[in-house]
Amino acid sequence: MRREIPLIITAVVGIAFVIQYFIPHSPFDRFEQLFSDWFFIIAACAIWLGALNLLKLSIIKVQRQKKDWQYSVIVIVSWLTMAIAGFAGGRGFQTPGTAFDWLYVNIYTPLSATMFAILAFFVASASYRAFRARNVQATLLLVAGFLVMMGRVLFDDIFFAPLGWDFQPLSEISSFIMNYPNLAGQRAIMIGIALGTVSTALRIMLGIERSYLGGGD
Amino acid sequence: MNFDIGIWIAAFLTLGIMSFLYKDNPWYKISEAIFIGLSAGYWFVSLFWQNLVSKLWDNLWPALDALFTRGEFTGGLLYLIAGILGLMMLMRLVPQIGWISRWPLALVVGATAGLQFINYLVSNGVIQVYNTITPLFGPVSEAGGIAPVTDVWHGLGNALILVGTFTGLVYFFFSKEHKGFFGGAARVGTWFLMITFGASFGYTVMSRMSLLIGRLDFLVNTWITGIFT
Amino acid sequence: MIRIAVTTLLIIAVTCALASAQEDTIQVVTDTLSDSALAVIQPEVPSPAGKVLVNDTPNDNGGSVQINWTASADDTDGRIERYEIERKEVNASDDTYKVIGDATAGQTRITDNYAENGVEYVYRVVAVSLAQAGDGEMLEVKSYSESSAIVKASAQWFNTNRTVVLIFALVIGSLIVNYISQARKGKDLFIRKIAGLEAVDEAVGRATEMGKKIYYVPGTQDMENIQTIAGVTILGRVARLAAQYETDLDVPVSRSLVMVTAREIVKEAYMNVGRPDAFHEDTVHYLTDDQFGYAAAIDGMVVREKPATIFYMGAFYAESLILAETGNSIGAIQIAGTAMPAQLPFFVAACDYTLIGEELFAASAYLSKEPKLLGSLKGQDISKGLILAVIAIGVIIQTLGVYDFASLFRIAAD
Amino acid sequence: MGFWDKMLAIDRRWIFLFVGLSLLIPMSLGIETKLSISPETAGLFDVYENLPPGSKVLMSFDYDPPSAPELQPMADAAVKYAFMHDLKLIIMGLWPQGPLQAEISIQRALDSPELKDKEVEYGVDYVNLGFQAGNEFVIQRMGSDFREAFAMDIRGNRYEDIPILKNVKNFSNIDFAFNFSAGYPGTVEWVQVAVDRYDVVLGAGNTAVQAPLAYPYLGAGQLVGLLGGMRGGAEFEVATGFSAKATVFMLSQTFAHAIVILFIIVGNVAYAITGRGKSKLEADR
Repeated sequence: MRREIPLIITAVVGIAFVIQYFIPHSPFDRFEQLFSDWFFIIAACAIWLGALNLLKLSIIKVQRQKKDWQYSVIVIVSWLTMAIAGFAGGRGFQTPGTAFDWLYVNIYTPLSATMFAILAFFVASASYRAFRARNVQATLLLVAGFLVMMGRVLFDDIFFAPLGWDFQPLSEISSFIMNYPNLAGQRAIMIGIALGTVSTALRIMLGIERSYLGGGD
Repeated sequence: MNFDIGIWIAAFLTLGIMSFLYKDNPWYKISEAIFIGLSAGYWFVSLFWQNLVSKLWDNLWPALDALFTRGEFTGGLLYLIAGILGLMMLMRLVPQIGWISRWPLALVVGATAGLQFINYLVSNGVIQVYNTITPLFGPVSEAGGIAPVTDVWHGLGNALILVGTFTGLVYFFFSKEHKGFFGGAARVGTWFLMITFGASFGYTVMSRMSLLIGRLDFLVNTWITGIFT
Repeated sequence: MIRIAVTTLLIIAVTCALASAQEDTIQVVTDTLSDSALAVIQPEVPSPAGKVLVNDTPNDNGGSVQINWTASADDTDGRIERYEIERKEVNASDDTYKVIGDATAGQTRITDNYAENGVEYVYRVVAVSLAQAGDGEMLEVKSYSESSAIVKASAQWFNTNRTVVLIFALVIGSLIVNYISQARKGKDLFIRKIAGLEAVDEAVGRATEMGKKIYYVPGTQDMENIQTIAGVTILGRVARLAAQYETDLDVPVSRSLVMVTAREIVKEAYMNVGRPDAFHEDTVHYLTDDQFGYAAAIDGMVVREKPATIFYMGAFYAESLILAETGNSIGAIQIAGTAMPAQLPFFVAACDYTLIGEELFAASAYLSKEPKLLGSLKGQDISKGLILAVIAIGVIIQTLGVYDFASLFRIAAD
Repeated sequence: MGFWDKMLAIDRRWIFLFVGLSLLIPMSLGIETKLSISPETAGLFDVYENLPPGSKVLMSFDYDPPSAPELQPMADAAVKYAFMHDLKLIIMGLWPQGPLQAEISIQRALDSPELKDKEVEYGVDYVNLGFQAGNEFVIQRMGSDFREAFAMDIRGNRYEDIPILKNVKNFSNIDFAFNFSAGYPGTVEWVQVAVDRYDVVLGAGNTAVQAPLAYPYLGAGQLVGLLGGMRGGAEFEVATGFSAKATVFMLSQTFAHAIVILFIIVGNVAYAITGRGKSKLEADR
């Protein structure tokens, strides 16, 4: 029973959400919205499990004085600081001027922006390694990447504009690659994904793919 | 000198994360630990106010109020189910009845399967098929006949799209060995995939550079400049 | 004196206009007049909008009526300021027209979204133009169209715009189901090699030899993304291998629901190979919901613990390359799979093997080798063949220009 | 080990150093560069430019501070242009931090000298509806009624009390939608729901990574135009006539690109000369 009921829920809900797309009549028109709200409510409950797990593991690390346990203290303190500031702020916790906002602007934002920004370095080192003319495929990758890169910055304006060209060769080539061969590849990938998704969704709804429920009784 | 503690902290953390590029070090570890704790707290609080309070409470409370004070059944009562599902999820904390959390999970997975079945079929399937069915040789004239190729590049491009989509899809066939003609087509398909990857990659390099420019702009124009003004 | 003269002139003008318009009512809004009494006005009365056509908005849940009209003959050179759309309930005690919306000049279509199902309405369109008073004050001059026919809003049970989607769903769905049932009956199905999945065994084996950990990253999205579901399903197969080889597995996640699900899956994998004792709940642990916070944490873990093998399976965004480059720098074997087209190039560049799009969804079937799962792959392939055929035929017909074949696949907007 | 062998096995931290310098040096020079406008940008600006005064423009800010360097310049230009040309702005966000980014754009526009003499009034000329959780379902909900998705604006005013929103029930009352997107939810969802289901005229500003994904939609007419990354932002700044940061930073970009391209060339020469160098790609396909 512990396994059958969830399978029935999955099948019924899944099929209901497929057919609601075709039925404009109420109540079907509200299914998606309602699910979206329910999902967010369930996720908001589940995050307690995650947060407790993070805190538990950090506390264990500190208690047992494992390697680098000092940093776990920082994790716990930071978490508590943010949580307290957020709860103290009430509904308007994000209003400019609150403690939560200050932490957000001066700590959270620079951290996440910098983490994102170091991608600039990684993209350079990855392209140095990957863009080598080793075989047909790799050469195509290299050439396409190279041309698009050139077309997207000012090389046209620097090299060709002084010649009095009103034609922008690099940009044109770059646009051509983006609009045609790139689009073709994207489409093949997209249609493939559509079929993969449809098939996976079907297996889930039919109860053939059920490992997400775990095992046992 | 204009001292703003916020800017100094921001600069300290920015450089802390960047120091990871050289190698792992205590400065990065401090920044990382702050990041994990603070961001986990951030989402914890955000989900509480934006989901539990503004979605569950705000919908449920008026409905319960209406039910008990006026005896009316309103649509908001449906959120009672959501609340119960959320509680079932929390039952994970009690090992004996943890299995009940499979119910909300089953609901989430089922709805996701149903919704994405449709969404992907429409946007990635039907619409892409529709877009691929275009005349090869320029626009069709109004009389219904074939118009001359007005633009060589456009005609060539359309042909490329067709060949690329076709061979690209052949590559994704699982139940046939990539041999002979079929193998040749699949091979051409991988060429197109490689061009796609190369193009997206090249396009992205710029994007990533601009993000770094944003951070350097902060360090140079806000922090360092701030010290000297 | 002047005031009287102006007023008289105005009254004469309005009367003349009224007389000349036989069917249309014309009204000059005079409330601004009192303030601009010095004005000399020659209100140019616009010609009214032409026939007003109304219909219940199709394929909706009711509550909505579409109104179309022919533009006023004066709707050129900015002579019409705007249109006002008015509505009246036919059987109501209050049978006056009320404004329900306006449209800019040149527009000839509006949707009334405040209609009640089953109530009979009529509509009319008011062409509004501006006349300038002598002191620069603007007056509105209105002319009314004839009333429309009676219309009722209603809800429909099937969205006819979406018929083509239904056909696709039925054809593809039944093909897949058909091949699944054939496979169940024992029909032999051939599946080609997928390099990235062939390497899974080897990658797990390498970690065992080196006595190091395996990391499994199931993406950064929640359970409401089907790629995450595919990712955690593959985790089941990987966990089983790890349990067999007695290799340490570490699954850091960024969503609590994923944590709950992944735990169930890993636990089952360990039970299935008869090693329930080796399962620790904290094999699967939560870090943070934050995309970059999660990436920062995993980067730190990777350089400190140096796992031998890292899997990335699921939905990824920009963190893909942050993770894959760091993993690459410590020399880990990396196998990635995602259906996020934008991230594929980075995985291809920085990982040893990458499952591209559809291959991610094929992975769980491929790894399990269960006939019923493999059957669905065959169904996908036949669907793919059909799609290719449709495209080929479509392009030929479209190129010959004999029939607009593409239009069969157009999903009209609601 | 010869020079080329060393180049093949170069420590990636050297690459990091060069990339950093190539960005920093031109930035401190502060030279503004000329640039031309791509058809994708022109397509969007064309539609935007031809909106009659009083048109209602829906702007969705679907990004957060990390992506701001790419998207803020175009958002700034779009908001300022709208204020100057009397377009009515309805602002919202599918990302929690999006509406806060919008406030930055609004403030910058209102502070600009061009708008000094113009009265731009909150609630009448623009409104910020704030963030709503729910990803594409928010768009879906807006398809039937905006008010269901946004009962209040960011300042706590009730939807029905806001003058600009009078007569705005759903997408049919919107003349143009502008989406600034850094990922999910973003342009793809706007196309899938707002355009495909509700016929909205949509233009998008994307981070350069997202942009290639949006190209198929551009080709199919589901998008009227697309601004891609900082370059798209710079082009849009030029088109609207408000040159700002993106235009200045283009030089840094160009230098960084030159460095990356140089490294790729060196890598290939090294590979050709030494005839080796393992790449991760080979193993795969």
